[in-house]
Amino acid sequence: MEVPILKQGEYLIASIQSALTDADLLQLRDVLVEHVGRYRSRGVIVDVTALDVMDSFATRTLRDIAHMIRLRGAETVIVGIQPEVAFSMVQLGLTLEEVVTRLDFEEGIAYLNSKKGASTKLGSSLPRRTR
Amino acid sequence: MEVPILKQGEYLIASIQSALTDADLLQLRDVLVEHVGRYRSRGVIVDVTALDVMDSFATRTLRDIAHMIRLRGAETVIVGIQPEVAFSMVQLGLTLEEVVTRLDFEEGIAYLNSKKGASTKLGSSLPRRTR
Amino acid sequence: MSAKDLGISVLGADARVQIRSDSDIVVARQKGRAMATASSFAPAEATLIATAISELARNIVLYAKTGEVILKIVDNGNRHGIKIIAADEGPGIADLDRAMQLGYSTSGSLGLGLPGVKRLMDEFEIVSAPGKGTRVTVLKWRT
Amino acid sequence: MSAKDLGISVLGADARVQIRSDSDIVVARQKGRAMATASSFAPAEATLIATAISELARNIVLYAKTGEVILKIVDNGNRHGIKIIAADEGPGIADLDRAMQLGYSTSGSLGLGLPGVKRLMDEFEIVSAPGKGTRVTVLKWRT
Ligand SMILES: Nc1ncnc2c1ncn2[C@@H]1O[C@H](COP(=O)(O)OP(=O)(O)O)[C@@H](O)[C@H]1O
Ligand SMILES: Nc1ncnc2c1ncn2[C@@H]1O[C@H](COP(=O)(O)OP(=O)(O)O)[C@@H](O)[C@H]1O
Repeated sequence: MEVPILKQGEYLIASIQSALTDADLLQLRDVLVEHVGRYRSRGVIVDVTALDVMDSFATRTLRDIAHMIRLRGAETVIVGIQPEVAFSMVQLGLTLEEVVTRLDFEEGIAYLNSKKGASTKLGSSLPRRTR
Repeated sequence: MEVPILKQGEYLIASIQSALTDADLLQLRDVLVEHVGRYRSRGVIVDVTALDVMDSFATRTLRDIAHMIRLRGAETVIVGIQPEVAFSMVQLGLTLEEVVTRLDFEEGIAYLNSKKGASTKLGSSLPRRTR
Repeated sequence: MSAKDLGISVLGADARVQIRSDSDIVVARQKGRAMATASSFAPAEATLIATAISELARNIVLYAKTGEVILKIVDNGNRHGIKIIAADEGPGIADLDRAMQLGYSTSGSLGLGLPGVKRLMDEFEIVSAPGKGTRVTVLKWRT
Repeated sequence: MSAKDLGISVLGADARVQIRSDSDIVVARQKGRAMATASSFAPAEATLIATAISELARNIVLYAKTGEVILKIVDNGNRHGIKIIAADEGPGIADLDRAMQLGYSTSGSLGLGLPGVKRLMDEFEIVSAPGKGTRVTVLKWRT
């Protein structure tokens, strides 16, 4: 199950559409980190609204994604963690410390926009699919 | 014993009015996490001034509340821990690490305001009761 | 060891709180605080006492389902104290040493209850046997 | 202890999912969620169940390579539950106490799996011996 990655201005948007295997998550990580360099992206939004569970593997991989992208000079925001998923994460003892989380896509974009100067606003052009 | 939750601008304020049972605390957790999404809140203040004890269950539940709300993209501040309560927590070996605590409601609001840009200040409108 | 062996006499009536659900935990700790306050314990001490009762009563609900908390104001000749007995006829504890360890829990909770209560109180005794239930007796002197 | 000893009866057919690769982890947890939802578990509980299955099935893939996850809806007379058995004939676990400790991992991963699953579920049992494989049985009651 490949995760579509859209390029929207300076941002990349990975919108998970369904349950992912561990291999899918690792592939998402590698592709995102590579794309950040190729498209010189400033920010990445990973939308996990449709992810069925956030177990220890998924949490660790999302944390790794955020850290690797940060080392490449861009910001990552995880959006769309549902209440039941947040509950099971906390019960399992999983936290996403040092990773920025926001309610949904709009809040994620607002966060990324707030991190750069007011000069460069999100373009009005349609997002382009990169894979 | 239901905890009233007020909506004040971008914040939710849960002011515990009396001793709470374990079930009351779990209900507070679930309602707050749900309200953060419904009202797109940026911050949550839990005022524990009137809580009679902070035993291991209450401490764990407050920590879970803070972590779950963080996964939903908002900040939580616990305010009003009384000196005797702080003393008994320390004696029991309970800490609220990774959870922001402030002296009282005013300090809690000041903390939340400091976390967002100076542009969006707390409105002067009266808080609205949401439940 | 009974209160008599220690030369401690009981002042006033005992309070007994049946523990059957989480709301009884609140009743028991509020009763303990009220008794402590009535016996001139300082507010910080009364809070310690209420907190210890809360932990012990929750263990009854969690592990034994039902039991009782008995509260007594005692006197050893030169000072007052409050004695708390949390007793149940639940499954008991097989390995007491382990149960008293910081962070040990069979329910996935924090495992701070028993060692923490021991730290909060001046005297602590636990008697438990598998199938026979558990009885925790603690005492806090007024400073 | 078998389900019979506990006075628990099994409702409907078991589901068995063979675990051989990471895609079977997804199959097992989705099957578990579907069964929980069909038995009227609340969404938050169904998510807990799916998450626990995911952790247990991943341990099979990681440490035993192959095994199976068995799912049963059970009933103890007054409530429904779901029972999850994750069984393999892999290397087994020599020190179970250690494996249950928070943060202990032989694979450099988080080591939150087993203690976390225990916290998520109402009942938890693990049987394992070196060379004989591992069997984790957990149960979650519907609230
Ligand atoms: N009244 C009781 N009856 C049976 N077992 C108990 C009782 N109280 C405590 N225990 C056992 O002792 C362990 C440690 O208790 P405690 O330190 O209070 O931590 P926690 O309750 O967080 O697990 C519990 O996990 C449980 O196994
Ligand atoms: N099915 C299994 N077979 C053999 N060893 C296992 C199995 N499940 C768990 N273990 C052992 O128990 C340890 C702790 O497991 P767990 O708490 O799930 O953490 P993690 O999988 O992150 O290491 C593992 O590192 C491994 O050594």
